[in-house]
Amino acid sequence: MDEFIEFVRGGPLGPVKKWGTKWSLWPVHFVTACCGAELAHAFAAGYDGERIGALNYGIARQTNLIIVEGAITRKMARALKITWEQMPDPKFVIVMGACGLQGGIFWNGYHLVKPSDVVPVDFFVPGCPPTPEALLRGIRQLQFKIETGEAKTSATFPEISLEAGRKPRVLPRPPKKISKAPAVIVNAPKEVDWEFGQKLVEELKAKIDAKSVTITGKNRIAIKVESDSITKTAIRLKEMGFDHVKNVNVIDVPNEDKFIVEYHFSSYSVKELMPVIVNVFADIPRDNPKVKSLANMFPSADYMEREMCDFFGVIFEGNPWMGRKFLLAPDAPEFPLRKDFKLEEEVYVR
Amino acid sequence: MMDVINYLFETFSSNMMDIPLIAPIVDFLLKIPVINFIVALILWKPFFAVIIMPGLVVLTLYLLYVVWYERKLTARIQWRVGPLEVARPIRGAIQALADGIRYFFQEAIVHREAHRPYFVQLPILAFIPILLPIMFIPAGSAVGIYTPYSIQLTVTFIALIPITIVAMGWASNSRFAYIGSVREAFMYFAYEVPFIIAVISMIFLYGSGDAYVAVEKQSAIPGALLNPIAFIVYIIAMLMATSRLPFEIPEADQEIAFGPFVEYSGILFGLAMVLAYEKLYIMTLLFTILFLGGWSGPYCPLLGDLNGPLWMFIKTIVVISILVIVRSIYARYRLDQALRIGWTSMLALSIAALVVGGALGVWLS
Amino acid sequence: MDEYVLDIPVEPPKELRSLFIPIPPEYVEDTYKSDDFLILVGPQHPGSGHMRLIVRVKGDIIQEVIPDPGYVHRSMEKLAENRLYIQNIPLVERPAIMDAPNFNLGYVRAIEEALDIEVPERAKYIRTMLAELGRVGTHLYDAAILAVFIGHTTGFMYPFALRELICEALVRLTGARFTSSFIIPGGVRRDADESTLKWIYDMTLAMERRLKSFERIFINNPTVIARLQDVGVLSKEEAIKYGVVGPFLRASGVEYDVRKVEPYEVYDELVWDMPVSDAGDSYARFLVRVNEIGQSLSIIRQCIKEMPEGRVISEQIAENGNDIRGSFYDSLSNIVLPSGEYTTLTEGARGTIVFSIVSDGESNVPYRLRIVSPGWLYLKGFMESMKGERLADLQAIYGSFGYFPPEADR
Amino acid sequence: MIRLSKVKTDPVENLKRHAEAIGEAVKQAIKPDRVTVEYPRERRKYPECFRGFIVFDKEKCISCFRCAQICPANAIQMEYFDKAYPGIDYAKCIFCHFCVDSCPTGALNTSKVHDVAFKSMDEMRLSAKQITKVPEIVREEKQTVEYYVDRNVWKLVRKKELDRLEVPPKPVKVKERRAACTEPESCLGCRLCASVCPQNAIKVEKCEISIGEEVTGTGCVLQIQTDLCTGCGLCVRQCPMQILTLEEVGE
Repeated sequence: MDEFIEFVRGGPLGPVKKWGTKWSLWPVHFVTACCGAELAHAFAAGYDGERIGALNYGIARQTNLIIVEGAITRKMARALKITWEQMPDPKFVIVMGACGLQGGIFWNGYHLVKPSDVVPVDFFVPGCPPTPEALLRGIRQLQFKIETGEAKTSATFPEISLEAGRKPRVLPRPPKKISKAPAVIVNAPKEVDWEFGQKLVEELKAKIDAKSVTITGKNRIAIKVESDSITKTAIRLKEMGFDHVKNVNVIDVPNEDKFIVEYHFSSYSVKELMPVIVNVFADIPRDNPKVKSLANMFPSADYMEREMCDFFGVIFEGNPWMGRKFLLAPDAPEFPLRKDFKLEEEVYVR
Repeated sequence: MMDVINYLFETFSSNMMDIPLIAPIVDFLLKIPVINFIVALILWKPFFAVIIMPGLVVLTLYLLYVVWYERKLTARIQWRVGPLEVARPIRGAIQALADGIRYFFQEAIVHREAHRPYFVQLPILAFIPILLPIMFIPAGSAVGIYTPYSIQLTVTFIALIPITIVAMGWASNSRFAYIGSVREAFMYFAYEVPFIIAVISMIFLYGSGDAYVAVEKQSAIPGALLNPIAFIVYIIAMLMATSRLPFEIPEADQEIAFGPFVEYSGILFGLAMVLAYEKLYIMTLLFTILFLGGWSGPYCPLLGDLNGPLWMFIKTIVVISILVIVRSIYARYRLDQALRIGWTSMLALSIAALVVGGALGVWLS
Repeated sequence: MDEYVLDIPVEPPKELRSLFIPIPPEYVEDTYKSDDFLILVGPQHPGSGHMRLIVRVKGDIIQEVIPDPGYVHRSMEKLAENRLYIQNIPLVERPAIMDAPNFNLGYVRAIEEALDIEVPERAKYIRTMLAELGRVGTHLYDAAILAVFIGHTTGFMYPFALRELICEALVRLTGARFTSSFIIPGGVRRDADESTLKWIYDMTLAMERRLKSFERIFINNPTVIARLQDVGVLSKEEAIKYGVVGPFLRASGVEYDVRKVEPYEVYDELVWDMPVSDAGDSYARFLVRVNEIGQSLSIIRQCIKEMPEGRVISEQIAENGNDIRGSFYDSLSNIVLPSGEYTTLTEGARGTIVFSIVSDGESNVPYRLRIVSPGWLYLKGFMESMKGERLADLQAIYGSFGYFPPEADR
Repeated sequence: MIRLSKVKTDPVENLKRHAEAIGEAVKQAIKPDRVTVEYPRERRKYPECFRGFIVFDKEKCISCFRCAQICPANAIQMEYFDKAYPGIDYAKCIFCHFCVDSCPTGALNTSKVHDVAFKSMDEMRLSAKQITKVPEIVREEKQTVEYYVDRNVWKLVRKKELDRLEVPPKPVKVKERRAACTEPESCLGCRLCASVCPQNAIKVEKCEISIGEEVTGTGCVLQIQTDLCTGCGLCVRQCPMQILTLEEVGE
């Protein structure tokens, strides 16, 4: 069998095979991230990759090129590997976009994998996203590679001579200033000219057993409640016409040993309440982060509660998905958005 | 031994295509031993019909042409260029060849879950119902096997093709292949009845299932004008049968990832993928005979017997070239909608066509 | 007819027990016992980008769809806590790069709200124009994806060709085809010159002409209408309950558009209408967006016509009026927001974008940046609308929602 | 408000729509409105503000680290030669050009190069030595294409000329600045400013601090040599007491 393969590769049919492969590089439809938009441009009317024989097509079995479009996450890496293994030989990989190279803007993200660690890569196309021309250039270079058997970078960078110097003892300070003991105030009051808001605050104060009701800006109201009375507050708000949850948020405050759980309520059905966002928040202890879920009452909060559980490990009691990873990969780090999970810091000097 | 060869040679040379244009060359070649046998075989009418024209050779050329032409026309409508750089002077006309070569040399994977023998055999087996009808479809004087039931026989063999596709889906043993097979089977139900009724209406009209009779009857007015309802039904049924858009339901790459062909790769996929085009070819041959006067056309004395096949081929190519435009016009219908179209409007139309065909047939005879 | 249930011990396929399929094994067993079929659509599937849908079908009818998002979760919120406010601008654009100006605008507005920065009029007009260009681009993108999902390749090519015009406009304005990072706290990075504005003005008209072709071949195509109408219906009550946003909410009959209810930039000074439909089906969702394209093009033209002269960046930020070049670092690197939470709503192309910045008042990085993208908000409604439809409709509904996983996963 | 309602789908309407769609396709098939840029053979002309590969002018650089510190992707890292010069890692660069806009002297400039394919990621990590000129790329094009629109048409205009990929540097409107000490008495004498200064323009000298006539202790005095100072502001950012500023010079 090996002899046969060797014959096909190097025998008299070799050039025919090379020619066929060169002009028929079909990328598999494997959209991995946002660079897919530029990939579509490269194969749509504007640039038309079909001109040079590349037709974006179906699935792995019938194609011979994977274009990795940007970020490969821990979850997607597995799919990339499977796609690569499903693909018949000869097969090629082009990685486009900074995210797929060294991570680009997500270089220190906790959920990213380098595609070059997963599959062998033939060409890298920089950019965020790369222009369609750049992608087509990648395909062109791949064609040259198939033809000549030698990969070539499509640019040369003229070099000037410079003498290497010494790194000084003191390096410039990084620009980031991060407070050691942050004071996180969610309901910082703000003076605004908002008559309806005053009325609304009075109404809320009367109806809800809240610790405080503050106007934090035009159309923004923050209500501080006890953690066990979030459900009660939500029922009251629903009666008032706040019919959906726009945002579920958790803020980790390790130096005060608490999580702040926020629900942003808003309304679609009552015209006056449409622009208003009511932020109902409560402090919960960091060592036992549990709060009642609102997913039954507000289905719009369901997925965001699952997400927050992934990120912070806050248990929303009553949500059926607690304890199972939803957004994160099974092998992702635990509770990555907690402040004690540190990311790699920037380096400014080589 | 020599007797057998001589006998065969006699048989072949007695029933040869008479083409005045190449007659001197043929005459010269016939004098050379061994080669004369081959030449006689090639020009032997049944062999010529099945292997050369409108059979295998032309079918291959047609495939290369239609794949390129379809991509090029689609590209033209879509404000772009289509295959080009592979051969710029001839507008990329050999793109399909490049793709074919690539498929041929690519690894053909048989996955673990597949039913190995059938998985490998079926794309090749599927050629049988493709080639069989060609044997019975006459093209002028070139005919594989003459029978007065050629139209019926062709329709029967066409009906066999979906079975091979369903079997491919079964052998693939994958989720999407399974759904694709079921869809293929359903589509089969959607078009087969109106299609057969439309053909029967034309048989009624001509009073015979003999292609020669059908072509003869169309010498004044083509069948398309005699029975336009059957004409429309046939076209729609043809689109459904060859899973062209808007009825590309069994393959539906965005929904079920090429359905029955999802696991095929390399040359096996290449074979499976051209099935639909081959089917289109066969059905268009029949279409030409039934509705467009078959091989009749201006007679060129230089071509002699080649006139018939050539005209038939030209008509077929023209029809297909017009038909492939639907790919860039329509979206894909849903399965239930296609079935509804098949069993309501198309069935009604086909029955109307049957009535028209019957009435005309009685009147004509 | 009676239904018979055969009590055959069913062995669910091995691949469904993997750790990577986020459904409990009991669910799989239950499905196989009750004669249903589990189909995994994605992540590598011609009709689904970057996410997996676990579809439970009975025959051809979808019983339930469980989303498995996160294939493009790029840890944006965590990264934002580690970067300067200004460095987060490219970051917040990345969820939906075709809609980058709207995301950019939402984030920058949150900063401006905190710092009480008054943005010059001209900058506001440029920003509005950019946001609308992004909206048109995104709607075209979604229309293209919808088209290819229901098998209409011409419907895919035309909008992408038109998107080239949007990209060219963005290149001429900002220098980048997609991710412009052009809107900065206090204004925009550069002034737009007269010839560019004229080019964009002409472009909108040329685009409208070309859109007619698209309308004839795709929007009014009977096969398209057959595929989309009465499919994936979300009633008004359901849409509100599931918190659907943007054009998908308006397609269900709710008159909600952030640009109308809480106008920002110059939207209240311009004349435009909000398309609303009562049907709530896939075709209504598509038509609403098609109409929005027309409105947006008109807004762009009005912006260009009424654009006043003047600075494009606030005096509070930079001294150079028309170009931040040279003083970008000095003016913007050390932004510190006062302590508090700042939430802005922005009407992105696919719906409401919520940016919520929590600042501790001392750091020049956000303490917490919460991005809720429209995709994430309407995911629930999207999943619910597929119940009871046919399997082939999954792609039609997917396309009609224009669901873009990178946007939802962030 | 525009109220949309359901579309009618009666057979007559449908036939009309079929005819429209087919008519449009046939029209395009006969006279196509092509808009394809045939890239390897022709190149689209981008405006001068296009954000492409970055070109670095060594002479103008003052080693201020602004580009490295503003880079959202940390793609720019400084390398020490005679001074610190930026090296760009294109495997991380997102082409936001925050660095170009941050550069107070205009040492960084854009170019129209954007279509490069690399065979390995090591090659993408460019040092300051390699980015001083516009990279020489493989160019197969014969002509340049531009998008032309007027109120009716959108078409491609092809010109038989090659586009220049370098962009002439634009002057930066930032006034020249020098470091200055605002509160000399608060100086700790930590010498961080002196050691971080790329020009060695800051000298810290010990001196005696006296209130009235009584000597109370020793302190430090900063001597900033204005002729050497480039106004990079590193000392200003380094100073733990924040007593240094950049002052505008002269006219």
